[in-house]
Amino acid sequence: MDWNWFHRMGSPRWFYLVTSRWMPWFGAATLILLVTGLVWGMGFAPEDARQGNSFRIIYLHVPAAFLALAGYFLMASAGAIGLIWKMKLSYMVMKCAAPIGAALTFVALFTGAVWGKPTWGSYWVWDARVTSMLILFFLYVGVMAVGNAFHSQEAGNKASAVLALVGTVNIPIIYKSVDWWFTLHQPSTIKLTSAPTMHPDMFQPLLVMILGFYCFYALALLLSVRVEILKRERKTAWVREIVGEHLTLKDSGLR
Amino acid sequence: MKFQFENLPDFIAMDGHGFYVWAAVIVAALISAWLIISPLIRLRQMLKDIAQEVTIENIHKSEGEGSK
Amino acid sequence: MGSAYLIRTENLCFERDGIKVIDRVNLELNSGDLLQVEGCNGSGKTTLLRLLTTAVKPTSGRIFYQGKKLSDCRYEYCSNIIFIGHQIALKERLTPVENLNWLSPIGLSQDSINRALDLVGLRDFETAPSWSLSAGQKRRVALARLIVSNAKIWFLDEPFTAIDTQGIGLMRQLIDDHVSKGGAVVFSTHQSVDMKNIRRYSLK
Amino acid sequence: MLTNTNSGFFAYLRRDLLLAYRRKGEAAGPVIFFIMATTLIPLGVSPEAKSLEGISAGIIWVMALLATLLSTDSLFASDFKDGSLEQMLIAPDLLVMPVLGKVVAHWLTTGLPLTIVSPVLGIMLSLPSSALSPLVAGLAVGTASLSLIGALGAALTVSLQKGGLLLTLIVIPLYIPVIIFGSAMAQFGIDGLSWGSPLAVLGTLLAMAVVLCPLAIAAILRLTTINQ
Repeated sequence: MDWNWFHRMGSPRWFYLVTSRWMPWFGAATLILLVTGLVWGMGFAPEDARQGNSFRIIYLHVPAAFLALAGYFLMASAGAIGLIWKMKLSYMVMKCAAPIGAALTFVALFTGAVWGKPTWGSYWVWDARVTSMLILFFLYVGVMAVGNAFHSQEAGNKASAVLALVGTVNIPIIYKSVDWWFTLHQPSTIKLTSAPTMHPDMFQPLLVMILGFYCFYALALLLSVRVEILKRERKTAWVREIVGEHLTLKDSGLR
Repeated sequence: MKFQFENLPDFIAMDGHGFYVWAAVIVAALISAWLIISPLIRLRQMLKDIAQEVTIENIHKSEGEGSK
Repeated sequence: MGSAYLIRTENLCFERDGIKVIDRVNLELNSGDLLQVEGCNGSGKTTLLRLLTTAVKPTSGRIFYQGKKLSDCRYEYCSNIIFIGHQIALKERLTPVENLNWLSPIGLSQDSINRALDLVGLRDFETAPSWSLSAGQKRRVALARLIVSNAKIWFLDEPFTAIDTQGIGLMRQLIDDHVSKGGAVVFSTHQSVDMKNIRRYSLK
Repeated sequence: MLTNTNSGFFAYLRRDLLLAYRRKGEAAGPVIFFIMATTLIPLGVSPEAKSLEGISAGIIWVMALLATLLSTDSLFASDFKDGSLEQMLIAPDLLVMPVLGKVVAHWLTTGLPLTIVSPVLGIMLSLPSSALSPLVAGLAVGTASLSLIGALGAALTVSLQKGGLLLTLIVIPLYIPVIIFGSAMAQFGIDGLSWGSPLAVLGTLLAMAVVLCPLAIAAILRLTTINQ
């Protein structure tokens, strides 16, 4: 395995320069995907027989829930890479992934609660998936709190990396025990509709939205990691050079 | 695959469920927008700070040469 | 004992938040050596001692014990060192006897503890809880710990602070005996100390 | 190598038990909190047996969890302050053993007394007698994993002055599987079902915690305390 590209990929400068090139295209692709998915889901997909139009919230709830969970695992693996190979960049990715993941978990929670009102008559129902989502939100908040609790940034990174790993081990346990607990108390009521058993016309926009959300997550993460890189590498020459370029562009009124 | 609603008001009302659907859409849109905008704001602020640092250092350097 | 040094470090570095606290330190220590690590406050004296006692992992560089890499012989190395830091790991609610018993890795006979406490002048404080001792007396319990320990290498962080003149005399004598018997002592202090065949390593 | 009983697991177990014995008042803290907090429920909710019956097992479990949480942050704090944590880090044998010794000592001084007291509280909250033995069995196994997971949070926040709130924030999500299966045991007892299966799940949770938590704690202590 040629380790060279792995360590080269780890250098913040290389990461910053490479991402600068795709940023605009990536942003445009994300926007197109999200808009088409939303319009398609809200306007063109047929309504659900039982739930009527409130079912359309699935086009926001399911992608956000997907990303909330995937984001946690991405954050934990970035932390693990940081711990094992002591890569500063992967710590930065972990640090920026936490708030984005927490925000998406909150979106999933809010849309799940709003969806509960027309379906079950109350905003908060202890449905298995909504409860697990709430616990995931607490895990995110825990990781973020530990990250900023230490005076030295390094200790904070290591501590939150270990906590994220501990969380990853616990997520399947928590999800399974919440599911089991849910069947114990309310076996009859329906869970939020699971995606695959849906009518193709309903399912296609969902796929577009999920893809759109993945691109959106990557975009938001790249943007905040780039800021973190500039903040950490402010003393280096290449950052000074970039700042210089940025200033001359601004002075000449181009930017 | 055709537009499910006759006209715009019907589309907004979504026969009764419109409030919930649009509330979810608006909140999701606001939070997502914030996730993109806040790093951009921080980026501009960061560039300004670094630029300021550079200018301060240059001044010190030039004073250093001047007084040598 | 082979030709290798007791302890040898190879450009040892330690970085905390981008600041190089320890930058490429190379030092050797042989048995019978007395090494004083000097430097102003915050120059990394305590961090260097923590690196040498494996309490903290270095960012880069290696430490060798009798020619072998430390990571290969950690058990043997750690059974042979003793570290007395600023805080002397004294449990306030335990008596000096219990503290000594708990702190030493090998089982201690009752009379060796009594002899040590007698030597440091804490004979009649054996059963008193440690919180009732004065700061100087607590440091003397640390001295007693050195007496009863069979460790070959001593790491002492600021051994001469918060201790009265008689205590300092006792400490110097202990260090001299240990060094003459073939042990090695590394201690950090910012005051200047003159003892026979002392070697100094200054940290910027 | 004969496990010399003076370093590692036994030394720290004996030392911590001795420390707890020296300050008996402090060691009784969690039990007193457990009793007082549980007596609040009939005052807050309703004294009639009929309404208490359904929730009593869950209440006892929640209070036991909070009582354990109360005493976890002092697990490493005193060692960090007086420097004995540093001696633990440079001890020759594995850091996992002293950590395990301390956690077992913590369980003996908090988890066990809570389990012993819980039947008394069960009667106070008019817990059906069929739920008594599953409650005690569940608490005995459950509080052990609560101590282990709590120690994990304590290790993370040991070098912080005001780590208490952060400890709660970190640890409570990880406690959730234990409390779900623990209170389910008593519920199964009340419904007359055999409470063996949730006990088995609690056992696996404990087995995982015993294996994984000390490793994580040792890693955390090495990584974050000294260069905080």
